[in-house]
Amino acid sequence: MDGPQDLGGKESFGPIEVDSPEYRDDWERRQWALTKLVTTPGVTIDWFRHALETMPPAVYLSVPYFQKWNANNMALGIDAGAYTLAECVSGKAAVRGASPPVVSVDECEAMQRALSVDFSREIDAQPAFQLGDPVVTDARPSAGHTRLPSYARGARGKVIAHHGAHVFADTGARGDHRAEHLYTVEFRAGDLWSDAEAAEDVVCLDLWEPYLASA
Amino acid sequence: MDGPQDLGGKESFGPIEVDSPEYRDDWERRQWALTKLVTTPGVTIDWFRHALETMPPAVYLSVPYFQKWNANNMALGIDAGAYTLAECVSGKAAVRGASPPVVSVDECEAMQRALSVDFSREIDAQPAFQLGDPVVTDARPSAGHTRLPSYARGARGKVIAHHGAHVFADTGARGDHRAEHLYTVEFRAGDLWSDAEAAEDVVCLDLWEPYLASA
Amino acid sequence: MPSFDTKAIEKIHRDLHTHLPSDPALRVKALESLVVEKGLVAQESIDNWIELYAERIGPKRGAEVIARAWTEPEYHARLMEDAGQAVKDFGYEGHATEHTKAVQNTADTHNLVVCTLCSCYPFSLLGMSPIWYRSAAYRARAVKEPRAVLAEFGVELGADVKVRVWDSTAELRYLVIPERPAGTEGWSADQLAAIITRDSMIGTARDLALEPS
Amino acid sequence: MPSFDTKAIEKIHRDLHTHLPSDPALRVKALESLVVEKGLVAQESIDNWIELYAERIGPKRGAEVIARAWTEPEYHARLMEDAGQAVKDFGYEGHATEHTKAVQNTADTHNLVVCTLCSCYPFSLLGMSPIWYRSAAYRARAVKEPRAVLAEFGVELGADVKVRVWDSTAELRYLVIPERPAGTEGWSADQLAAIITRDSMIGTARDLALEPS
Repeated sequence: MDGPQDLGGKESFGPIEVDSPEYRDDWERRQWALTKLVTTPGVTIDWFRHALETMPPAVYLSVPYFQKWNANNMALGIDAGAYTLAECVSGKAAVRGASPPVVSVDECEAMQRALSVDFSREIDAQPAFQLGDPVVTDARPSAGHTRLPSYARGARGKVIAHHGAHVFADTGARGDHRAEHLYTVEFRAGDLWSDAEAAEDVVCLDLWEPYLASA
Repeated sequence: MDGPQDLGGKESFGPIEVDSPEYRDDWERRQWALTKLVTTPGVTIDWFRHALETMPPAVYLSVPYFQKWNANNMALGIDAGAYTLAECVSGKAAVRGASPPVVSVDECEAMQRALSVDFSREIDAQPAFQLGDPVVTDARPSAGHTRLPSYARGARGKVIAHHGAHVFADTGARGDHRAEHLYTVEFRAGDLWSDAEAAEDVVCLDLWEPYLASA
Repeated sequence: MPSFDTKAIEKIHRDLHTHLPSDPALRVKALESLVVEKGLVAQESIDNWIELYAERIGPKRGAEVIARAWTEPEYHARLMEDAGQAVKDFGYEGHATEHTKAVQNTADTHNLVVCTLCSCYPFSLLGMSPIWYRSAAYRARAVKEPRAVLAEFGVELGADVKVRVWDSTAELRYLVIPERPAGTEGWSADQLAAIITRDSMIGTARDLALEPS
Repeated sequence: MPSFDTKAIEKIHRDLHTHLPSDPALRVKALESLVVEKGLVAQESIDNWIELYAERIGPKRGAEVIARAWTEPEYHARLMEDAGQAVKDFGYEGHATEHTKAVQNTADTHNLVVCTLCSCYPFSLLGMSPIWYRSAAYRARAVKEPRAVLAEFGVELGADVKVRVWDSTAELRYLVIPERPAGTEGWSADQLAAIITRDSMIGTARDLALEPS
């Protein structure tokens, strides 16, 4: 969907704060830890991302990154029935739970290592495209979550890699974990932008088969 | 350009405040009057619009409409040398001017009537398209100001009206008042949106010839 | 003279955002006092412009134009042919109406007007636009889900009614001519004008009530 | 279970925006105290996760991987073939690195990594991303004007160098292998790792200095 997250090629954002650190405030570190340590059952990575995209656009564009994650964690938990809005606002649990065991630093590291998740799947369908094939992307905005950015819509490119089938983001955001063939598609800058800095520079995107047609 | 103004089809904005009035605060009325009564020489309507599009996107999306006009009036004046940033911040003129004559309500009405501006021009070029012609719009974002919204990029439509040549917005924003043939193009909702409410509904846009190619 | 330089004006906007107070009332006061001190406008002129829009320019103008079209077929034809010219009969030409196009609602077609790229509006015929017309929500949604938008305004359209959305992308402005309601046979143009609402001329209302709202 | 309903979650986000305080520190405190009270996490676990990222996970990992690739042609081949597997030699697999692709800078090619749709990043190899990587400005501009972006980072590319931008749109993550600088012949992998910067592995730096920064 054409939400505020779709930033590629958008204008008027000004210079990049090239010297910015990883965090400005301590609450950012704490929110990062909270997002990783407290997950809501059934939330897929794509539903997480899609939920974030439904924030009010003015908020999405104006608040720090981890403030968005904070709101998203609350929203996902409220949506799934894990918390209520009132609990999030008050910071008080309606019913207290027993304190769980402390996760040590070593255990955190093991958890972190386990986040290396294989998204590839075996599927029966043969890939529709081969390396070197010219393709054109869907020109219309997707109805829901998508990982085809608007700047690469209706654009012609060339398949430069095939990764087998991966879990498809668009359906994953609806809780449906089907897989589709995934390709890396290379686009000439001159085919994406009418004022490309150098027409022969390229932009490469990882795109699922349903986004693509033969060109 | 893909600035924050390009809102058609963008998601997550929520419900419309259907009962909202024309103004919420008195300063909105005053800014409206200021914009109409104090103009900066050489500012075209398209440069005015383009300048507004270059506001920081988070600001564009979060402040009231006439606050944007206020910032834009200041920005256009600063850009053209009519005021300085310091003057805008302080609200004090570096050099005072003689007070001009008061414009009466009748004179305001005459001014308002004179704002009926004819944007049509005679040009030598024959129109490239005829009524009923199928056309396709440019798929790439424009380098600068444009009045082809992103939701109608790379889309197929049909010419339903020709208005002769009108001053071209894209060049007008650069102070170049050339004219191009202007058409109304009708698009099937089903050709614009993958999740159209009713595929046979239509959206009509007024588009200049350089945006269009034969389909 | 303007620079016509995108990067330059973008930078000025960022500087203004950094240096101006966040309260818009203070910002407008600053600009007003600056231009008054510079002698670019008299304070009373600002009051007069506001009075003009409060007293003389509003949707009553569009309603008069449409009521006449309902009662005079010849005027209706002229309005459909070139509304920008036809409104000059009333002296209602003005801000953004030179190239006005009238679009006619029928039993099987509903017209809805929006400006997705800014907030173009036929000010001289309808007065100041409502805040919702200038809002991101309306601008974003009217072209993509006009039926859902209309439902929020209380207009439920059947599948047998086709929606035509007009996105004001150039200098043409649009004026919706609502359907004349049954039960108004023999009414005068003044009586008719009294029941024609602003929203019905934008297209966010459809059926007109026989009592002025 | 999640609703997987766009309109529902959008409404919850609007409600949160309306009801929560604007200060993010207070918001995070509210969430933290809520989940601790609910028994979903122990406060000390949060401290431990923060310590993990402060002490053990950072760009030094990626630098070690690349230094080894510079010094061992066989490892370089494996890294280029499947970086997600190759980093497991170090035990550096983890958050978002299973499908990592290494991309090699050369004299005539420069690689730059971005995620325009969110802020995907190979956390387990590079640690927490810098704020600029997550910023709207970087996400918006890296795909459209990579050379201007690089210039802001102090990298001036000639027309003879082609830019390849990698937009991380799926679950593949990208790791740029910078060119090994001249003058490092005979250096150990440890010495080499010390001069490989985070930005050079994202692609916002190109030429490595011979002194650790």
